[in-house]
Amino acid sequence: MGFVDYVQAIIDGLLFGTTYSLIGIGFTLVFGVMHKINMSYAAASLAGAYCGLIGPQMLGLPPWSVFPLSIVAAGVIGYVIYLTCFRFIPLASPLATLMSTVGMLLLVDEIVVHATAGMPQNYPAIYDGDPIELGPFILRADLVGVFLICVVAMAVLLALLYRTRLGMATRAVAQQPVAAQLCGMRLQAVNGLTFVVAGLLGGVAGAMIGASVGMLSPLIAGTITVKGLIVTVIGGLGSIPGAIVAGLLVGAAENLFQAVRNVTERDIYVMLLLFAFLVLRPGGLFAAARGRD
Amino acid sequence: MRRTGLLLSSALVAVIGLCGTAAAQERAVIIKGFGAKSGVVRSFGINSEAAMRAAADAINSQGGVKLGDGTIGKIDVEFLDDRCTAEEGISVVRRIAAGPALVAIGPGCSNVAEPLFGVLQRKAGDASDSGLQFPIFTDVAIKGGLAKISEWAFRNVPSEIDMYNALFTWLKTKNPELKTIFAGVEENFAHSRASWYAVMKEAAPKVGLEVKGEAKWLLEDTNFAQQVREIKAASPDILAIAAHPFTTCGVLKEMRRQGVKVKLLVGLTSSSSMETLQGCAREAEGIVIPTSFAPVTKEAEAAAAQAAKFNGSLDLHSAAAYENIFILKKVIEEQGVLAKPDTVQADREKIRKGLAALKETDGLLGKSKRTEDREAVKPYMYVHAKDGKWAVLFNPLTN
Amino acid sequence: MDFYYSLAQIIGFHALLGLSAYVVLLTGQVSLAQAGFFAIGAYVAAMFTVLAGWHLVPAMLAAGLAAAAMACIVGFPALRVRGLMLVIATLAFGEAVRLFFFNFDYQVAKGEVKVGPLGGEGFRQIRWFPEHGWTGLDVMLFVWTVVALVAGALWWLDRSRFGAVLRAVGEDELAAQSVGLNLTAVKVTAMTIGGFIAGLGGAIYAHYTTHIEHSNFGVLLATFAIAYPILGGLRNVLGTIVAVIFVQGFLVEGLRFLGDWRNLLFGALIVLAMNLRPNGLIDAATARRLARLFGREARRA
Amino acid sequence: MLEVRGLVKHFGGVRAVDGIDFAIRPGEVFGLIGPNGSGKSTTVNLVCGLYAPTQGQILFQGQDIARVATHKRLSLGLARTFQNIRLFTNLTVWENLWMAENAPAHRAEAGFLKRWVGGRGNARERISQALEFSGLAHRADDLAGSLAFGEQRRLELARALAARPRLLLLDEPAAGMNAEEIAQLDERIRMLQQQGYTILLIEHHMELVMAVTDRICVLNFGRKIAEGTPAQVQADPAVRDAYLGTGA
Repeated sequence: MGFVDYVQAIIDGLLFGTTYSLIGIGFTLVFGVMHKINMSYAAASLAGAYCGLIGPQMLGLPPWSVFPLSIVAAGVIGYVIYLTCFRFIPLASPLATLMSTVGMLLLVDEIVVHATAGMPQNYPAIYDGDPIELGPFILRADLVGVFLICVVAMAVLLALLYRTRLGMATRAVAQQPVAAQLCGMRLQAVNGLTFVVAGLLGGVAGAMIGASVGMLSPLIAGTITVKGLIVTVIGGLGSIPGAIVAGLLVGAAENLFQAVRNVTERDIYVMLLLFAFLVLRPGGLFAAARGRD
Repeated sequence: MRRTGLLLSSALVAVIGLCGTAAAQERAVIIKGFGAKSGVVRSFGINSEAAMRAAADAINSQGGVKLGDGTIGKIDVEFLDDRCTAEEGISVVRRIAAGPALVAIGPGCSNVAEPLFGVLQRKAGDASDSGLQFPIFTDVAIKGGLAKISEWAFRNVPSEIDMYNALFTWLKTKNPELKTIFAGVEENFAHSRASWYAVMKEAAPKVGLEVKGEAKWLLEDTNFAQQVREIKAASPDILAIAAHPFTTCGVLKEMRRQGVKVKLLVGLTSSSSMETLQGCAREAEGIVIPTSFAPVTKEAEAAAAQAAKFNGSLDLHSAAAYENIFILKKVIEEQGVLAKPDTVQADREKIRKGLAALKETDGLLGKSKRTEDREAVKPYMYVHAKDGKWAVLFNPLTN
Repeated sequence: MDFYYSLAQIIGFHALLGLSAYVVLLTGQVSLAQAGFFAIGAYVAAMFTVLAGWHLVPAMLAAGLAAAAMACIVGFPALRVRGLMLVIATLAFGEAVRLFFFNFDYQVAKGEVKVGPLGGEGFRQIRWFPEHGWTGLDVMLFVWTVVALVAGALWWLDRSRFGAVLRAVGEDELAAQSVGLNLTAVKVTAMTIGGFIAGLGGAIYAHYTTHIEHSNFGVLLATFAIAYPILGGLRNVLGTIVAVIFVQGFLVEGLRFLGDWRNLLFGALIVLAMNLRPNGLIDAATARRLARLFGREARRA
Repeated sequence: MLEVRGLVKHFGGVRAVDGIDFAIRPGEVFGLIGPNGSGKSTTVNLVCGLYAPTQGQILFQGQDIARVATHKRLSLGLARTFQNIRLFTNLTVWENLWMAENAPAHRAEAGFLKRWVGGRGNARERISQALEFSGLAHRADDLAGSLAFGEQRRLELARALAARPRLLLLDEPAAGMNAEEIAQLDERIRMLQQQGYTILLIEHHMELVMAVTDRICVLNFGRKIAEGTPAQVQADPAVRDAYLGTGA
């Protein structure tokens, strides 16, 4: 293992890390608005991607149709999750929503298993050509594409949050739920819409994960959930730029650990690093400035 | 608890009633199947159940089983889900053992089989050992050497050591230009690890293949860029992938992206199922896998058609479930099992003795040998992926 | 009958796991490290009975103490983080423990075979119960004695000042400090007690399954550990035990006759339960009714 | 009793407290007043240890406690109430009072085990006295969260007193109270003074402050602008400017 290999490992990790970023943003978005965590988010995103497969596999649509279908499906699933796990549970019971979304995670996963008998499903890549060579380094061309799509999705999200009325409402509800209600915003509607938006984003993430792995399997859901949560907290809860950076960081770090040590020890170091990071910098990378009480 | 029991017993009654086999002059011979019908290995459970039902149906429609007192027994199969976890596997078998079942067929996962066999009595008849006394005849869980844990454990799974030894020998004689072998191993799956480190890695040097090392990944990994570069660096003639379909496909796809080619791909026995082709038919083209089942004989074809009627497909795992029912039928008839409510424990002991005494069993592909350790040495053949289907590459039985 | 004894054993060690999370949850800490402590207990106890040939009871105590020591060490740094950050930090720790056992080999020759933990292959033949001729009934009585002792101790603790202190810290750390409660001491003590209980549970688990491997102690188990007290409600230890019976006895075993539908219903019923009873199966009102049932004046209005 | 020397606290670039000195004598009721944002609350939080000072000393009975952990300050004899009441709302009234049983006096009375895992018996008498004093005896077994606002205030005060402090910090105890309740509070503060408590009172309600305090320190923009008896402070032009906002 030489220097070139390590750099290459980091490059691979960075590219793959974009998918972690997308999942992390979804977690962070819901947390930012409701101050609650939606544990079923990653599983629902993958379920969206699975739904996308209905297009080409059962309706005879062209392969590219999986992408838009995945995104729409994930948005719908996001709203269903809002209705079943958040809408009717009192705000004052954060543990109850934690648990209801865990139940949802198990349910969504099992629905996917029942629909596919647990078999891996082929998922189309967004680009199927040769890799890009940069000197001694190789970049997976499709991952560069995934990276760009992720960046666009994030940009659209940021524009939505900061340039539209919905975004303003979302941020208002996030910061001052009572005041926002007094200003005539319908809390439930805004919360529900946040889940749809987060779900749509999750659909992009699910589709991109499917495209970059080349397959979907219920096996991925657990890993992606854990990675997504890690990214969310490293980035700082509620911070979108934080989630983006943290996703890339986690992707790069785990690949580097794997290159330096080996695959069986890789995750120990990721976990210990995370533990140390949280303890030393409890606010995350982009912690919101803490005011006086 | 009582309610649970009540629900259960009413459900049991319902099942038995529906099957309609418990007619006046006949007696039900209850055989339970268990394995995973939830989670990522759900297809194993579906196929095993279908195979067992198909086999039972075939036997029942041809006159059933002749019991010790001359009555005709009809085989009654029910399949229970253990979610591929040790706890539930043990619980399911204890539940089965508490009922009228004579024997159980399962489990699907090696990580259930290992603890489960540990719960059984180690030496039959050893009064100082309070382990469970119930015969289990495994169809799927394939990790090597498990049946020696208990004398109540029997398996009808292929012996990987024999298959890979033979496969490598055949490959080497067929293609003498193949000189080196490299492996990809799913490190956190006990069976995959054992298949490489204890089986293939031992077998390869015996036929003069040079082992160039192994690339490692985990069961749920999604990014294989690094491992494929290791494969590229080793540039072996043969790449052996000791992994399950999900990561096998992941690696194969990454190899295509990076343009890494090897002369020959060898896969894990368990990957010779539909899953691999569902996930990556294009990339898996040409992969060679030794397997203990393919519909190459008349019996095998008929069995596959039967299983399809019960909404399952016959592969190397579920074919064993099918065979097990027939083996058990033979044992029951030979040992004079009565299948009466008051002879349950004696019948189980008879089945255990009968299974232990077997030296040879009939299978869909031909005769299998039984070893001292209660394992099978099954006939095998080599299949390869061709045009999105598994095709027989070489069948030592007919050639 | 043996099946019900076995089921009672499962409920027993899951109850210990749930109670370990219950103690920690009282102080407002949602810990996903309990599966890690459970794993430590399982491996340590199994190593003592299989490799060193100890009796199960001292081995269990050693397992509990080892897990408690680890929990105490983790408690200190984990104090610095709260809320979701703590959930993830403890998750990371629990996973690190699991992955440690994934890489942990320590085998000793015993007769002609080697025994002991062997990395990804796991640790097999932990057969203390059958080797000592314990029947299912014996094991169940033993397990439930341990559960009763632990639950009783926690019940008593709950009623003591320390129990109220745990709840006070869980409710308002600032106020707790200002009435002179040492947050560090209280939280680390809760963590340590939780670790000890999880260790006991792990020890029983290892001897129940006879074979343990790292993958048994993953995030799913950690989630279950906190699910029990949350589903049951934090009013008292009974809630946790009721939740374990609900999950293991009803959702897992009781619904088995539903076949294919069982696992689908599993998640759906958890979602439904939280919608209908957001404060747990045994919430304040139920606790009051129970108290009245035992002829006592309700303490909490 | 309590002496604060050159106390400074910065939050980022904001100088919330910017060099304050004052000294409280044993047995007196000392008022700390000032307009919103003048640094009163920050000062209290510094004294009871929720924040660490950027600079300066906090001497309590001659010992610098600036770096002493928050919970230890109670055992030194420093107890407080909060501006926005902080009770353990899911514990009963009785249990709220039980929580404060960690003062040196209690340690002398009961051993470690008895104090921590002992039952209610050994605290019963003391706590009934505290309940009697605050007029909450009839609600002892109710959840603190179910009390009326005024009752919650009284309970919080009782909780602080249960620790038998030498110095009592009252952070805006009159906030949200009606005239009648304030009159009761006035009476209660005087009673506490008679019982020998030293009190640091932070308050907006001028009538109350002027009525009960012996001396007053006035803060504005994190600095002390006046100190003296109520009469002296009322006469101080700087104080009037600060409150009326008219530039001098």
